[in-house]
Amino acid sequence: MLRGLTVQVPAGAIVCLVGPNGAGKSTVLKVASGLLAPRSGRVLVDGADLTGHGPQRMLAAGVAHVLQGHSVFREMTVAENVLLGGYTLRDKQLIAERVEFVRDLFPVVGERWTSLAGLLSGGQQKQVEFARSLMVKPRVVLLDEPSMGLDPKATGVVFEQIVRMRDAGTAVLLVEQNARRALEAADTGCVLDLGRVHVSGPARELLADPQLGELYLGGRPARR
Amino acid sequence: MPSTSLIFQSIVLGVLLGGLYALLAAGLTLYFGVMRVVMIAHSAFLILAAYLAWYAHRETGIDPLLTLVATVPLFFVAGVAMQRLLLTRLRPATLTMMSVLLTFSVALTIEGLLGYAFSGTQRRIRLGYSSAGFEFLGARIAAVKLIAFGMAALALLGLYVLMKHSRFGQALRATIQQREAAQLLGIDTDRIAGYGFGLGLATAAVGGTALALDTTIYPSLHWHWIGPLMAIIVVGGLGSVPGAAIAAMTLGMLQSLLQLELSTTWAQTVFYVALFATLAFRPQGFFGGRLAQRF
Amino acid sequence: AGGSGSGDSSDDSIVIGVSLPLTGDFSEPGKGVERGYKAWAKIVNDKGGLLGRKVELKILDDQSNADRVVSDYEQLIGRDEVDLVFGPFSTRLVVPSARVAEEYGMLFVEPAGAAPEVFDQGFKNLFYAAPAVANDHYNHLADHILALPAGERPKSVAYAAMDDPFAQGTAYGLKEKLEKGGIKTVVDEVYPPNTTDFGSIAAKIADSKADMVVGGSQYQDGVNLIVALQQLDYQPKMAAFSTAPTEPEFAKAIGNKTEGILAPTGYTQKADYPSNKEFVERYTKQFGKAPEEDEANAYTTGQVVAAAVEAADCASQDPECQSKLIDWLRGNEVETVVGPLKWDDKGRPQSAHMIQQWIDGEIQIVLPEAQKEADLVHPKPAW
Amino acid sequence: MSEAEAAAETAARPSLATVGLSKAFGGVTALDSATVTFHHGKVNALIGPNGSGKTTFFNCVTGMIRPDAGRTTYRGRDITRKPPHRIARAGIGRSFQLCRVFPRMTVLDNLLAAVQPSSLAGQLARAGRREETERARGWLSRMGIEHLERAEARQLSWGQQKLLELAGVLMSEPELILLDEPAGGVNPALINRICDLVRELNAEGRTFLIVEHNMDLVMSLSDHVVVFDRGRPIAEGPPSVIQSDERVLGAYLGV
Amino acid sequence: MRKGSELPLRAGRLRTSTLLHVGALLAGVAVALSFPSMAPSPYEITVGIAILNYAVLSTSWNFVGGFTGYISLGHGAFAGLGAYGTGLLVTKAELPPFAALFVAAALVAALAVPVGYAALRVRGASFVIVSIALVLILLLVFQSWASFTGGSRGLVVPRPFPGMLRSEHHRTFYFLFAALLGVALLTWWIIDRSRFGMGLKAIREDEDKAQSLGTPIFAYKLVVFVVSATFTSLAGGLYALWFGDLDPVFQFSILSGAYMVLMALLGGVRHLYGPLLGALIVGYALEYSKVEYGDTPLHLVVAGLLLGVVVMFMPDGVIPAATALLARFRTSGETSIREVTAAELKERHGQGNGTDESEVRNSERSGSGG
Ligand SMILES: Nc1ncnc2c1ncn2[C@@H]1O[C@H](COP(=O)(O)OP(=O)(O)OP(=O)(O)O)[C@@H](O)[C@H]1O
Ligand SMILES: Nc1ncnc2c1ncn2[C@@H]1O[C@H](COP(=O)(O)OP(=O)(O)OP(=O)(O)O)[C@@H](O)[C@H]1O
Ligand SMILES: [Mg+2]
Ligand SMILES: [Mg+2]
Repeated sequence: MLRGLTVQVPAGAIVCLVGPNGAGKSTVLKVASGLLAPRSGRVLVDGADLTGHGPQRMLAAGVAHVLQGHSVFREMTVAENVLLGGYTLRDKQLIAERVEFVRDLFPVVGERWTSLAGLLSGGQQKQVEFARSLMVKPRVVLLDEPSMGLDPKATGVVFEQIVRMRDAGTAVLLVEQNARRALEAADTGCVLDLGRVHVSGPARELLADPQLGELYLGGRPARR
Repeated sequence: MPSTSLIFQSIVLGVLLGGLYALLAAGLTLYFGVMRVVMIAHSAFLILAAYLAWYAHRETGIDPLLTLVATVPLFFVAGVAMQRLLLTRLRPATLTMMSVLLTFSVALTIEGLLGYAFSGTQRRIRLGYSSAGFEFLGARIAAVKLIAFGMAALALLGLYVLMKHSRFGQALRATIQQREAAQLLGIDTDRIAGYGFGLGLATAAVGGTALALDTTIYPSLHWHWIGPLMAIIVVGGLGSVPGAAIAAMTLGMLQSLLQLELSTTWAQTVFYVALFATLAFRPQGFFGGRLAQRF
Repeated sequence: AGGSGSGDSSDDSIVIGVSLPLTGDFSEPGKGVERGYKAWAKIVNDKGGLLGRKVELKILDDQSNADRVVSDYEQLIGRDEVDLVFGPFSTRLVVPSARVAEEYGMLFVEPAGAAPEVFDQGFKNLFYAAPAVANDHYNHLADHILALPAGERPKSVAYAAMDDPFAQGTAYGLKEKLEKGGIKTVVDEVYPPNTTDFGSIAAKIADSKADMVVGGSQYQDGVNLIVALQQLDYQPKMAAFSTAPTEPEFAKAIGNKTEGILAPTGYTQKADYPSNKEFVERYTKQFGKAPEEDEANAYTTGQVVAAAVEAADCASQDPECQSKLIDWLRGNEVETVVGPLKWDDKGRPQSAHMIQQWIDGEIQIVLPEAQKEADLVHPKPAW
Repeated sequence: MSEAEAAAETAARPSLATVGLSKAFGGVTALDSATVTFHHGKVNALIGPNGSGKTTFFNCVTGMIRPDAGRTTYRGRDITRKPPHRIARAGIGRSFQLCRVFPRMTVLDNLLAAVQPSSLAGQLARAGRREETERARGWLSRMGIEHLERAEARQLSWGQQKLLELAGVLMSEPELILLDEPAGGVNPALINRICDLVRELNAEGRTFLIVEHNMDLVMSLSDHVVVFDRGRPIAEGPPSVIQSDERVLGAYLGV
Repeated sequence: MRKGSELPLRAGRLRTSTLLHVGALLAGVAVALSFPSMAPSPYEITVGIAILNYAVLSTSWNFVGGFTGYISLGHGAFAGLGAYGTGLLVTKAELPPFAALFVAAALVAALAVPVGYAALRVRGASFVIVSIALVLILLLVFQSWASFTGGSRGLVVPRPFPGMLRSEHHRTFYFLFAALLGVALLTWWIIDRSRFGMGLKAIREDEDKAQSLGTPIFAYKLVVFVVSATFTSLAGGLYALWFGDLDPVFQFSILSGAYMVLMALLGGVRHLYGPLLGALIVGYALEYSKVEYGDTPLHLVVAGLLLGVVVMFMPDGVIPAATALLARFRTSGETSIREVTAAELKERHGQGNGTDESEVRNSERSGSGG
């Protein structure tokens, strides 16, 4: 699906991938986190070649990935979901701290702590998922449409959090259909089409380009 | 009207039988509730374990309980292999239905091979203590039945603790529900799913050995077991280990008590009556199983 | 096609078709019957065959399945055009296959369909090659019990029988006679053939404290029932089980606690009928062990058919020949390894079974008086 | 009566209305005696924070779950405890938040499966007769996916599946169309196409009820907005009014 | 097939393919009907009857399995009920044999309603369990209720044509089975192309979705379940009249249900002739394995392995696998149609659709695995 593409994500920066449905954005992320093996090409983390390694190894190298769509463990409680986010952590103290942190961030997580995650509303599940991914502090985080299904408030929290992560030195690779919003937060933008990088450059420049706007970002819908 | 002593005797027998049902049903619940696999071959493996115990005993004279040392790890490995080589290759969308057929085919194969190796004759382990028993509050308890019950109870307890209170249990459930997401959390999903299946088969090894202590075995015996076991897990609420255990005990006891008045055959229908009643009135099962309708 | 013949297969030989359960539920006795047939064929051929022609067996496997057994005989008679047929094993398979033979007009001598309903079907071509039908197996025992002085006679009996026409027939034959003699039935249990846990049945029997227990059993269920009764420490004054106690494995299977167990049998290796000596000797040479009842019944089948063939001087599917064979058997007695046999108009043999008992670790004939090797021990010692 | 007046008249007719609709799951109150009315011939929007009961509202209205209390009427007829297929046949079509198509059927069959015959003869009549197929093709081409008619639905991308689902809903010719997050995860260019389509269909006389978090879309498309919070409506009105409503700002937009 | 017919481009090829299809059908029917007169002995006819019986059974099974995707492992129960129903009606109620056959089928249909009610309320796994339970419970009942059913002594069903020669009897039943198969296939075909069938297929894919589109899913499932049970019971009843001896162990056997599944799945559950083809293959394989490995239980292993292979490697059956293979040899006409259209479309819509071709081409790879 992907054809000779290079995406670089510097530490402490947000890179935003945009592009039409089926362009291959999710595929890029899956290759980067080790879920898929590339047919050719390489995946480098901090200069180390980790091509072809599975997600476990990638996670150990500091790469975290939040999947597109819904991937909560539906038949486990919210608590179990969040705690599984810290599966690789051994330090009880640290786990407790992180749990406190995500419960603060997303009130719904605390409110529905003991209910089955599959019974939450679409947006609530998404929040649980994001909370789960915040249990560890990765060095690189891959986010696939984090705002899908979220209400504006939660979207705000998520973007705020993304920026905060960037400021703490994490590299963020973001895929968003809410492209304008995402590019506003991002440092670098990257337009993907048919498995190729179409254009890439500073996010603000992409936003300003009228042609790209029409093709990929959608002109603002006209008022009636 | 049966005498009180007979009723008490029946209750004791019912409890002993229910224990074995509970262990076996727990294994099925594990595949079923946790992995969405309908494991028709569970009871075939049960019979296989019983045959191995019988064979080892016949050839070397060792106590069947000692064969557990070999059969439990063996079955565990077989379970891992079965999950890794067969079940993972089914399409997730049709996993439940296709796993029925796949495990059914495994059951047929096991039955056929057992028949080939040991013929269709009924077999029974000849133990020095097989007719030994002792008095308990006026009822008589056969030593072998008590041993079988003890094994079942221990295995069941172990399984419960492992599933509920270990990281493994959680990782296993996560793996089954959202494999990719679980991988991304650092869970080695292949290994975990394999272990889960292995664990289920290991319970079949324990159950089979317990079974071999006191009953006859023959290759097609597994059909005789699969019906009641399936009924138990539905009544108990698909996916609920405690539910299955309670249902197993209740139905085992009922069966035993019904045999006082009815023939053994009619008494066995209690499982199916309970099954149909459950589905007609409470499809999610009587104990737990909140998401049962999803299966 | 799966046929296993003995002797050369010249065009001239008499081909005999058989279907047997070599796999499936009845495979163990089925193989016994197969050995009996093979032994018969070998002995006949060694002596120069039947009517000067070699006999050749064509044996198909019916997988213990009624569909199969019918299609097997269909194949044997219709396609393979065998000259004669022998019966299969087990009552369940005898009835359907006898019908095929009947509709093709063939003689049908069978070694295993002992249950009463086999003879109620109105078959004109069927003959059971054993001393007695199932319900008569315990006749000698019933007579003996009813002749006991009132004080020694058991007052209550518990029956447990497998839901199988043959096994149940044996127990119920005895039950009928004892009830008529005024002996009370306190437990009457029927269990399906695939029962593996006898705890509850045994509990009922033990609780009834019956003086006598009668098991209408095949092999393994009999063993299970006895073990379950022993687990409950039930000690009857008399215990009779069909089939199981006469099997060679029996004593070991129940841990040698066999004392006093009774069983009917239609055959004993020790019987001094002339053909039996030859049979036991040559069978033992061929298979390395002595023949059991199944083998003997199969051999008897062969003897019966052979007698008819010699008398009618023909062996082919030709309807005239077959009806000659049938007619001859209807009116004549045949000397066999289980004694002289003759049949009523429904094909029922007219003799009785012997009764054996485990005494001092050995099974011995105790009834009828004429053939007994030891005296019947009553009441039975604890097991 | 002038044409404009007649139009106004029809437009003011209530289409879907609920009175005191309530639903609790265990301890969670998803709908709390919600009383709302949506009018005929309009594009209505239903917004609210995550977990405010929008999807549950859809499920109750379409009969997928049974409300604990309250009544639903559709064009004056009570549809409260009717089974889902009856409600669908009464003229209410819906899409799902996580888009649902028949994955192993072709795109064309996906639409043909949406045709609901009423008579027994109709049931046994051949599926996919010319006029039906033509109609299905018509919808596909309006969605711009007619070239995919022989592909299996699972082969489509997320956005195309959204369009296919919508086409399926339309094929069953509902009068009232409930859409749950039609724009979620869809590329902005496709969102525009969906918007155009909604307007077109609305002009043809169909009523819409759309749940959406994309405020641009809601504000530009809808005539009437209802805001849910904790299972009950807290505000309603035209988009411009809603946008500046304080309760809405507080509860939903998080400003 | 049908979809092809709407493409003017292919109309010519279609007409020849329809002709071919009809020709093949007629040839098949001719071979099937002339088989009894060509068979060297009555035995071959009985093999033919057995295979026809399998074909009717698996086609009947396919009403539920193929359309709705519900896998019933216990369909043997309905065959057994049909057989016993017919037998009992003949022996106890003294109905004429063929009246008994249809009355029994009607009774089974009536019984299928409550069974379906319990079984179809639950999806997937529970349905399979119910279906298995149904066979096992009926086995118990028919074994235990000996006073009525004959128990394990079996039940003898009198010949429907007394006095008829055995070979003539076989011949007659061969044609009766063939006729039943014809009716079953015709019914399946009618449903397959009907809107009812379309609704059932939608149910197979996604029940909630189908329901939200207005399909009365429960009624649909129940109706097709009853139709399936009825045909199965007719097959069972006809078998009883032909064969004459019934035994609960063989009538209510899980294995017979499993064979139905195996045959249908092997041939292809989405195809009219799938089960028939499967029955030919499995019926022949069973006969073959009996002949080759007659004195071992390896026929179970053969069946088991065959089922396993089918499930693992061709879950859609032989017919689709063969079609796919054929399609590879043909010119790439079919895919090009789509791509050309896609290209045109790109022009028409200008933007946003640049990725269509790749989306169509990709298909089955599942996303997981590294
Ligand atoms: N498992 C798979 N097997 C085959 N094709 C796949 C698979 N996963 C994705 N594809 C195809 O690869 C292409 C890229 O998919 P991808 O999911 O990366 O797109 P995307 O840019 O994330 O689109 P969207 O915005 O709809 O999420 C699409 O055409 C898709 O259909
Ligand atoms: N089946 C259920 N069992 C238990 N609780 C449920 C169930 N369905 C929904 N809920 C709860 O009801 C509430 C309302 O859910 P609903 O899905 O209607 O929200 P929503 O408005 O659609 O939210 P979103 O915008 O996130 O999709 C939530 O708190 C949810 O957890
Ligand atoms: Mg994507
Ligand atoms: Mg929602």
